[in-house]
Amino acid sequence: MLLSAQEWGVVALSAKVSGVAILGVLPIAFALAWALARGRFRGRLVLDAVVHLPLVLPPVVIGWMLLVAFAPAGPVGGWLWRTLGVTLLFRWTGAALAAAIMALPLMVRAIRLSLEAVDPRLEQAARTLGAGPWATFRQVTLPLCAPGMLAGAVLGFARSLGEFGATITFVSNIPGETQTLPLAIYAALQVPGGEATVWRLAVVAVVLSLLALVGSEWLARRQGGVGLQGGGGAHVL
Amino acid sequence: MLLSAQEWGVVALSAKVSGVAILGVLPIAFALAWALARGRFRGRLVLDAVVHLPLVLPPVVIGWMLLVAFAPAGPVGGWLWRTLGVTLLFRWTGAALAAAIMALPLMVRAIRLSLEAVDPRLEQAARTLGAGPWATFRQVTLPLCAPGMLAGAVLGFARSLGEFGATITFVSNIPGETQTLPLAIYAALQVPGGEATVWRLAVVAVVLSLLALVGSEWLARRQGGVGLQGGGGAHVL
Amino acid sequence: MSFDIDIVLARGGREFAVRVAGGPGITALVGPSGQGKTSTLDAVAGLLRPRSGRIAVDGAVLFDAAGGIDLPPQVRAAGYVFQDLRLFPHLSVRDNLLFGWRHAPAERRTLTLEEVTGFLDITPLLGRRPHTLSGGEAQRVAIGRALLSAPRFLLMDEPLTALDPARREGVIALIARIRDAFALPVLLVSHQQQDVARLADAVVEI
Amino acid sequence: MSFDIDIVLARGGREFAVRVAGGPGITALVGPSGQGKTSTLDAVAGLLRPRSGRIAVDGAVLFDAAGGIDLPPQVRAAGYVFQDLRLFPHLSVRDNLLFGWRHAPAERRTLTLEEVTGFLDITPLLGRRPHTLSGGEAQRVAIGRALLSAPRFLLMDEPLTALDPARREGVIALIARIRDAFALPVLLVSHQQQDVARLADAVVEI
Amino acid sequence: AAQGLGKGPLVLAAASLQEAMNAAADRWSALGHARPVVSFAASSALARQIEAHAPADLFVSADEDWMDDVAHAGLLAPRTRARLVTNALVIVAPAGSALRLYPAPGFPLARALGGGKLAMGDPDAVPAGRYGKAALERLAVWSQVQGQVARAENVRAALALVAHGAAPLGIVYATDARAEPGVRVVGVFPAGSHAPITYPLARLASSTHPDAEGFRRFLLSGQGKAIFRRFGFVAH
Ligand SMILES: Nc1ncnc2c1ncn2[C@@H]1O[C@H](COP(=O)(O)OP(=O)(O)OP(=O)(O)O)[C@@H](O)[C@H]1O
Ligand SMILES: Nc1ncnc2c1ncn2[C@@H]1O[C@H](COP(=O)(O)OP(=O)(O)OP(=O)(O)O)[C@@H](O)[C@H]1O
Ligand SMILES: [Mg+2]
Ligand SMILES: [Mg+2]
Repeated sequence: MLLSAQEWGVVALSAKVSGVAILGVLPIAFALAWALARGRFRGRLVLDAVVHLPLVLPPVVIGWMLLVAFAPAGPVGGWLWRTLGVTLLFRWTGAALAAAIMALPLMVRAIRLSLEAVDPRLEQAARTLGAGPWATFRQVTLPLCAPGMLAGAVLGFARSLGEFGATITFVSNIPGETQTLPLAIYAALQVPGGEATVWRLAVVAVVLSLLALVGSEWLARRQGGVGLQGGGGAHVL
Repeated sequence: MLLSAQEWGVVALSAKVSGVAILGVLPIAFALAWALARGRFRGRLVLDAVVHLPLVLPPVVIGWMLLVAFAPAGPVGGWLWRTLGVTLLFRWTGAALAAAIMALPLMVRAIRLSLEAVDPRLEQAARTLGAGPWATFRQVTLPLCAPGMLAGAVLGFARSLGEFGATITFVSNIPGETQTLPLAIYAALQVPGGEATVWRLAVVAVVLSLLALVGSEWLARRQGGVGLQGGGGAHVL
Repeated sequence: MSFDIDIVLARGGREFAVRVAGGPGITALVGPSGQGKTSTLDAVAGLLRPRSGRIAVDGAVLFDAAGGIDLPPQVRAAGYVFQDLRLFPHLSVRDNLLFGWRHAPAERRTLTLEEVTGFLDITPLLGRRPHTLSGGEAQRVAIGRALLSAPRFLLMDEPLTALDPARREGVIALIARIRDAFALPVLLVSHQQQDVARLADAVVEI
Repeated sequence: MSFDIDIVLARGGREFAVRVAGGPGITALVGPSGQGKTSTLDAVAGLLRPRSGRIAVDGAVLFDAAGGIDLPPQVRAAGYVFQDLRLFPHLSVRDNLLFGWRHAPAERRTLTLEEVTGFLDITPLLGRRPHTLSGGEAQRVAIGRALLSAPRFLLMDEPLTALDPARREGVIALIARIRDAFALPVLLVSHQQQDVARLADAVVEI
Repeated sequence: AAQGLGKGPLVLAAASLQEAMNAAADRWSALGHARPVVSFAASSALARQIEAHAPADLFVSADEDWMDDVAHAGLLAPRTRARLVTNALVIVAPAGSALRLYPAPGFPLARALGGGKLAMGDPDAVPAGRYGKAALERLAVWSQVQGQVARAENVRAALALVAHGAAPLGIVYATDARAEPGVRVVGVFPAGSHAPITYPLARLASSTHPDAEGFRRFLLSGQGKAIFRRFGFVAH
């Protein structure tokens, strides 16, 4: 299957946007999952609902909210512009932000599921062995959550690759800057007889996600199924 | 916040479509999660990729594929029509199908994550206690997966509520039949000055998903944290 | 002969040849740590398929590599007290205890929940979840669950380790009673020489 | 006095008043199942906050409800062998053993990995994951992990239950040696009267 | 503002103009200019981006309403708004159809549908749908077919519904029907049956690209309009 140079550019941009989005949002997703799984504060349910927002609302609405917030005159956009001289509007960074936000709920849920399965007795054991809360988190909790983080990252990456509505609404459809695969597919759909291009680009998207899947399986295997499987999530005996 | 009678109809339809979609797809998602978590067949990775498709491809493309497949002249649609006299086109059932397909990957991942955390030693114990494979599945594996099923159902429900692209492409936007919340929101967004309606409907969508969240938290609590937490996913001692 | 075992097991890259020819009653399986005692019990229960050989209990063949026989675990009806207990975390103590009982055919049920919980002193725990039990409490629940499953024979992997002396006496008496009353063959793994001496009708070194 | 404990514990809706005034050396904590032995060890390790009272080890106050003192577990430096072992499933045996060692200040490290694995006979297991260990193997790894964590005192909750007689001897000798060589106070929970008799310098009934 | 993107001026254009606008951009660059960067999306999305002060140079809307909206916000460069092209509205059927319709007051659209769906852009949202509804109202057939309308997200989606046999008839722009092999035009709405379907063009107040005005004029020139005519648009 041959792609034109311009199409390769689209693929590279998509991979960049999705990759940056997932890597950037992973720590945030983890922090949110942590708060939802372990926190016992008031407003937990509200936070949970907010995290789900990007799923519940049509992407176009999310894109529009981003546009309003990040416009030069908007609350966040204005601040970013004044303090850092940066704008996300019509930029690939904005596309990454949109992708990250759309992927966030999926990642939070997956990580939270793993986090809730971590046996607190193992964390206690780490504490008696001289590890403070932070070391316990890094050396016990985090690795035991690896399956959820990996699942979340794969899910989020796939979701980012397919993100369309929020992206086109927020950062428009600018070739070379914000035209990711779904936007290119949309463009092809607008042209009579564009179906062949649609198929070609769709296959590329699928191949990209397949690569991510293979990578994640490889990572999972390398960790030797830290998973809870076998290890029992707990302790031997 | 007051809604018009017509808007209430949209809300009821959205709830129906999402509810039916999730309940209908849950067993399928479970079966797929099972195959991916436990199966060791060739083509596992391909199946995994296929399950992720609805995430990776822009929703419009999925809707378009559904249209091609379920059109009266299409392979599935033609068969359905000839044998059962049923068509999904322009029907709320078609909207539910689109929602189910879009929710599928999220549900499969969540369930799979839980399934992989089930300690096989507990299943072995059930076998020695006289439970056959099916009884073991129903009485041990399934309840131990409850957190993942619940998380998957909530995630899927939220995703269904927000589903737009595939739905409008597949079953179009027919008030009273296929016009779910996102479609109504989209319509409002297209008209200059429609922002107030957008906000009102968005709030309704959020409230609906909040109800689902509260319900899931309540269910989770009622099960007394079957979760792996504490129970260690394994065995006491 | 109650237990008639002659198998080769493979676990973790090592092979263990195990031969047990127990008389009637309680057969103790002793030997150093890591020599395949638990693996043997797993094989008898149907959880670990031997490389080769034959397993029969009370004349019934459970496994025979040559004859192509390999009964599934739920048919073998072992009352297995696991070394790692394996209580079901999602079930109350009561439902743990009744798990096997509910799967057993009514005519084979010889003990009642009340008898077993009374003997094992766990009646007050019935409503609890396993993760709230102390070590000795959990061990007694695991014993009770195996006894209530209407087993054809018992596999007990160090079932007394977490029990205080008084309760240990009680459980030992209970096991002896069950062996005598129902003629149930028992394969017992234990590192405690005095327990072995008091209970075992035959001792097999592994 | 090595252990100076006078606390009220609350667990599962019940209250336990515990009083331990151990002499130097090994203090055995004995008593019926479910009476709060493990809970007491948890309190000394800093994992369970007592309702009230005071805990001091070797004169250092770890907890004092009245004085508002409650040292976090990682500062108390207990070498805790858990009744349920709690090996880290994601780490190899080697990394399990070195987990506490790596967190210990260099000057407090008195034993080496080689010494401990040699004594406990677990050197061949270093590359394995915990879920592949037999019961006795896992228990020895848990003991080794506690010993290597450069503890100020040891809390051992039935540390010998899964060990065969020969290894039991070895571990008993090792514990006695450590007590003597490093003047380490040990709080030992055991249901085995002969172990208590051989090891304990003082016995506390709970 | 748009120079940051590297090349020519940034043009925000309605998605239905894609082919023609790309051809125009190619021609312009063949004339020795940096090729304009064109972002195609729904007019509503583009108008909102402009209203959020996104930095762009030209805006081509698929209807006057969104251009009005932007104009009211004071975001157009003075005296740069102009009508680029117009379009016609047609009725299409699957390619195999032998039907022939003459949209006139009371024409037998309901009978031609025979219980099937009439695919068109959402009359409440999509410009093509609004024009279609207006035309059917003017011809007094809207009330008969109203219940059979399948509202699509955009014209292309309506076209796909007809091309795949999901709907026996659809109302789309002439330009869309032209190149789709799956459909046949079976009727053309008379120009008087709906408001003119116009694509207004304007330069934005925030435009800073030196080529922006040049490209705008090129589009409106005879040479530019000829390109659009090639793709079925009407331009005088
Ligand atoms: N999953 C596994 N992978 C690798 N090795 C294993 C696995 N399970 C068990 N083993 C090894 O097999 C050997 C036999 O184990 P088994 O549990 O049968 O010993 P055991 O006689 O019951 O010992 P113990 O008295 O310590 O419980 C041990 O050396 C153990 O390390
Ligand atoms: N999480 C919990 N919820 C409720 N009850 C608990 C919980 N943990 C422990 N208990 C109860 O507290 C009591 C004391 O438990 P503990 O583990 O300290 O006993 P123990 O003396 O160590 O017993 P054993 O010798 O059986 O190990 C027990 O009756 C136990 O059932
Ligand atoms: Mg064993
Ligand atoms: Mg205890």
